[in-house]
Amino acid sequence: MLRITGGKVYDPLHGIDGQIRDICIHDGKVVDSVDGGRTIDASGMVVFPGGVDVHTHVAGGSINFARAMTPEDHRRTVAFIRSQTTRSGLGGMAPTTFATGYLYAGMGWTTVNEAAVPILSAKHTHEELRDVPIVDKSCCVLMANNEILLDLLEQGEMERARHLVAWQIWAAKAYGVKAVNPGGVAAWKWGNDAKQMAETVPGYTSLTPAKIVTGLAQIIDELGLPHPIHLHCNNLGAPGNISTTLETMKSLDGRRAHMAHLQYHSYGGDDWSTMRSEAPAMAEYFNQQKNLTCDAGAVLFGDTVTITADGPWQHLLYKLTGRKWGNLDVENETGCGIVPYTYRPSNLVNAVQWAVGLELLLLIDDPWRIFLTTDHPNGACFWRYPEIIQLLMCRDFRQECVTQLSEKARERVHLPDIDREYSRFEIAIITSAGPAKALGMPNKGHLGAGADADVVVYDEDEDIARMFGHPRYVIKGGEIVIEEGDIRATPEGREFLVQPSFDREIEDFLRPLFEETYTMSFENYPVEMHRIERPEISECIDVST
Amino acid sequence: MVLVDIRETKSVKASDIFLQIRPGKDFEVITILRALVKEQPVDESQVQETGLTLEQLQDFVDRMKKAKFGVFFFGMGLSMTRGKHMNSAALLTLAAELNAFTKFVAMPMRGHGNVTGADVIMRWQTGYPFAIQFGRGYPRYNPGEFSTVDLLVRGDVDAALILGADPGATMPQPAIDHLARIPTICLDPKVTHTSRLSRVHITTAATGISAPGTGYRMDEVPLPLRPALKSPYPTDEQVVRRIHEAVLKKPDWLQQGNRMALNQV
Amino acid sequence: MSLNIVNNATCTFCGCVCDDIELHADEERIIEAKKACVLGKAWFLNHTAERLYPEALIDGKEATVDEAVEFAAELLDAATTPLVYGMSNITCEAQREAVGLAERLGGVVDSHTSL
Amino acid sequence: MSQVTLRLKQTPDVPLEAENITPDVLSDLPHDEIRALKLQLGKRTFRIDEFFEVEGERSDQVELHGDLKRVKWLGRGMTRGRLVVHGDTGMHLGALMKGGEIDVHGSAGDWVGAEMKGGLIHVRGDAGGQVGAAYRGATVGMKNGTILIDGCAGLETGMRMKKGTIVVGGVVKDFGGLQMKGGNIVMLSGAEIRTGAWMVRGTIISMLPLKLLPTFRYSCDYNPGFLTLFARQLNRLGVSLPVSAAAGVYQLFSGDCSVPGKGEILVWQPH
Amino acid sequence: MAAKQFLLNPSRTAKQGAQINIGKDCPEYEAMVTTVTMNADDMKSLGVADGDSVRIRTEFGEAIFRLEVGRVPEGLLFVPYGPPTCKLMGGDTEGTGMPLSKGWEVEVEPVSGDAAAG
Repeated sequence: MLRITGGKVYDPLHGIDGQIRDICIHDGKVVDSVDGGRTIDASGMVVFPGGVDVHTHVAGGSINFARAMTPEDHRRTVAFIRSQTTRSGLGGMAPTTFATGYLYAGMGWTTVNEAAVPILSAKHTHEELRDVPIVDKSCCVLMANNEILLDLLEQGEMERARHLVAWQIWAAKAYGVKAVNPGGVAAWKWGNDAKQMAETVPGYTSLTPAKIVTGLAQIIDELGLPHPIHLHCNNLGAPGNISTTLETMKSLDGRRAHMAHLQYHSYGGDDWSTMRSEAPAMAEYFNQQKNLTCDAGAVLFGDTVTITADGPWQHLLYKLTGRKWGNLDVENETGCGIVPYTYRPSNLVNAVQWAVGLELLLLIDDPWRIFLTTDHPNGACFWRYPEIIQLLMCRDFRQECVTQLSEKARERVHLPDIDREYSRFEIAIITSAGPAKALGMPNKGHLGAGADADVVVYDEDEDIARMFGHPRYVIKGGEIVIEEGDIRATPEGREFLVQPSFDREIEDFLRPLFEETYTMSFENYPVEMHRIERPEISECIDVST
Repeated sequence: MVLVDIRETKSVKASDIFLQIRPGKDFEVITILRALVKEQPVDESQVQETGLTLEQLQDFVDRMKKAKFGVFFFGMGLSMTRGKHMNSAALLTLAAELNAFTKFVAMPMRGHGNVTGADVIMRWQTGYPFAIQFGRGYPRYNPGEFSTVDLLVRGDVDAALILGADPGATMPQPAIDHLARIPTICLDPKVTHTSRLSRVHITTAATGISAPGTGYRMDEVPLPLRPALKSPYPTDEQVVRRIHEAVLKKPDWLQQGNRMALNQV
Repeated sequence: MSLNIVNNATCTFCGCVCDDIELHADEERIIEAKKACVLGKAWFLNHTAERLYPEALIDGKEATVDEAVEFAAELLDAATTPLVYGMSNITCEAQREAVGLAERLGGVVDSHTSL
Repeated sequence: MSQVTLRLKQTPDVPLEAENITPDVLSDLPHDEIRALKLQLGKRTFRIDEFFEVEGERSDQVELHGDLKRVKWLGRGMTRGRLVVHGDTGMHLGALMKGGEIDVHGSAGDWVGAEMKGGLIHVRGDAGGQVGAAYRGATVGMKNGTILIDGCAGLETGMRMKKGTIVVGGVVKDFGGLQMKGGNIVMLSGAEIRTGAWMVRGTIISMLPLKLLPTFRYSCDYNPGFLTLFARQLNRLGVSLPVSAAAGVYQLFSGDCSVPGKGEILVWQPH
Repeated sequence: MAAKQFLLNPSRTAKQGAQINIGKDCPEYEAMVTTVTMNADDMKSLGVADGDSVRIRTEFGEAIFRLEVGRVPEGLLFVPYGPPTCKLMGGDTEGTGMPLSKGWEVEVEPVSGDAAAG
């Protein structure tokens, strides 16, 4: 039992905007009142619901490949020294699993959604997630380049496709479905890409990226997944790609979708030298599309390592940077590329990218539909979120940062003209309440009775980045995990899954196709339940209305 | 299929082209290929020392560029001969560079059943794939410094726990001699050469035969193990956990307090 | 006696890790390993559930697992830089334990990648 | 002249990590605090005086005596002063060094002056592998400074170095100047094989003929102008480089064209 | 008789791989890991025949092997890894972590029957 008294509470779901409230906790949940137990006097402090990361890459084959590729970064970063209660670890661009849990919890984030999991190596992802302590987890399975599914979509066999998608979600023990560069990654297996929404994907006769997107979005709505299609559009990172992104949004035709790392998809210009921000046009369109949510995928200047299932883009980035490059193909399902990268304010393209992320966050008017992410580790590492919060809350600081950009870059962006400053209430929405809602997790992102007792207590501090980077207390599931900057407990997190219904006969269809093309036994393909740490199966919902 | 080796092996029958190179010329051959891929000139007189002609190598490059999807498989003949990791690096670089023309990948042929699992797990837990030292309470990595043969030959370790390996029958003699000098503990389904130079041997169930769990294929795909037998012996997992639990009961050598090392050594 | 048949068994002898092996086993040994290669067959057919070896040896003398575990812990804890080596022919579950143990021991952990 | 003298009392059983033994750390400390400085032996920490006899205090002139083959990280990251070693040293001698001077009357282990940024290291015996190199994964090795090895040097000497000078008196093993990006390596007794492999820029000068990779091209014979200046610099360090056209000429090879790179290898041809 | 220079390549074979599962404490394994394959012409010039014993020496150690004629290139020897090759292998990895495990420069010297037995 625990009571947090006297704090200024920010609970956007219940419209609480800095009023003094007590938060009572019993048995891991927020309750109306408790008798006895510890009391935390939060007078003069700020109380938030635990952070929720809607899109991050913290576990699985690709981030683990990135770890292997960056020993030089591990050496220069902060090291976690083992203690009697904590494991050792390394922070940096691609933190180790234990460090990932400590770093997220250390800044008050208590739920993370691993955004890209191939079924074939989903066992790996879940094993790694088990070693990410403290936070609750979920993951999205990659689907938009799965060749068996693409064949069905091309043939218009929607019902069978729906059973297949449901089967695959359960096989991967996933929570949602991620589509990455629909059709493009499949084409990359032959060295090609798919850039136009209405053009046939190489290797198919009529299938287009648009058909993949709409087909999947429809199936996901029919299945009633709590989280809509998690969409990484085609043509990521390319100048002028706003047209592809808008086309994608239009093709959804009112269906639910979450647009991942929108920053990377909102560029104008014809080539690298003319690339510019199209954040205002994107925001203007997006503001009207109530069916959509998005996350920022914001960029911060500095070193990072980029990892994405978007193989063709990563090969291009490797050619542009001449740095290290790793590529993984995952049989018929997907692939991924890994390239270490440094974002520099002096670089025109990087400057535009930096501005676009912030511009989207500032120009999209409904904070319930855009969330704070950096597409970790692509735009920046997740442990730099407090820096973005500072940029959003403080116009003067932002303008000071703009002066780092070259004259030329400043002409390509709109940030200098934007005066909006986020309130704490809005920050609580984009870091917690909003993403929890978009993920369809009713017990996350708020502090009402029945919510999971994930609570962050900050000291008030004029230095916004310091305030949000160093919470005084972090409570996870009712347990104090961080106190005065020290890790006090490292409980295992839970994992959220969904189990959409499907016809078992789909296995009869799938098995021969699988056995013909895959290199493993069909029986060994699905993830067994015992691999999931503290599973919690979420209900599917009715989205027909 | 193109086979490259220093002698005719049984695989020659299965291959379309056999390139027999001279021993120890791997790095030279691959470096020439890298140059030819980029249409850079090479010194023809020196090419002959590889055992191949420029025509053969040029033909090889042309075929690779024309392939729709190429794969290099490589093994110990590359990584354990003169040049070692640089030979492997050369091949990986060649594969990367061929992607400017077509799709090409490279895959190491791993000898041991779950060496990939060890790589993968050490990476996610420590950031590094092997040769990791925890003496300062956090992971540090340096092959050549913290790798087993170096540690044993130089006498840099003062006890050893050997899990599912028989270094007593495979390592250089000076390394074996050091294992015999220090307290060595060995877990294996059989009594091995290493068991005989160990102070402690514990017999364990055989992986995947009588011990359940997971193994990683060399392309990093995890697979479940389905044991067919029930062993009278405990599994490695159980024994290591019990040793760990016994160690945890002893006073901790690490001074509590520092959680973070801001400057690593 | 009825045979225990295991389908889609996984062979961990070499890095290919084939997972389509059909095993036929009695109580003590695998009689048949269908679809396994020559190496896989040797692997499956020569590891049995028989008690062929003592459960533990200390300085060459038979001992119980309890005694061996205690003594092993003592030796490893007393060392300044203990080495945990091998790792490649054990399960991932055992590997995870081993990395944790090496960390607690303040030693070195290394696999067959280095030889 | 005040100086701090450390004499090794006993050879450690396993390597001793002594990153605290640098002029920077010792120069401001009184005698008893020097004695109490920490050394790392495997997982345990010890006081310096448990392994060394300590004389003197507060000096950036440091002298070490004994067989220090198992002592690692001497002079790590030092910025000033002088470290003289009478005996062999272990790995990472002067790694990440920024300034000052190290003089070893003996041999040194692997990674001498790895990723150093300035200063001078003189090893009078042999050195191990990776002299002035980049650590695993890093794209840049030595960034500046000078390393003199009187004896032989091991594998990958000057790997990915960007600037600075390495002079090796004895034979350099395989991959000297591997992936070099700049700077100079002087090989007074030549090298084994694969010299300059994958070099992008920089200069390797050899006094003896080299077995080069087929991806290096002979360009011309000449006596480059910059060598006169460079030889004068080296002369101050006690290294003489022939520059007289009367005595001979340098063969210039360029490569490594597999990268393709613009590195230069100069091989001395006496008349 | 004079010693001759060869390049020795320890390697793995399918037979040896199978045998290590059966057991290493038996004559079959012993025979495998002490059998070196040599080209027929090399045998002639060394003055030895199939089945003869030779002493193989590196700068690190020596061991006795039995010769077997095989289709291998001139100047090269092949042998499955095992305890005898351990004796020939140097431990210095030169900072790479990997000892040189193939392509050793060795001296091969015929031995008489008595020495072979010893």
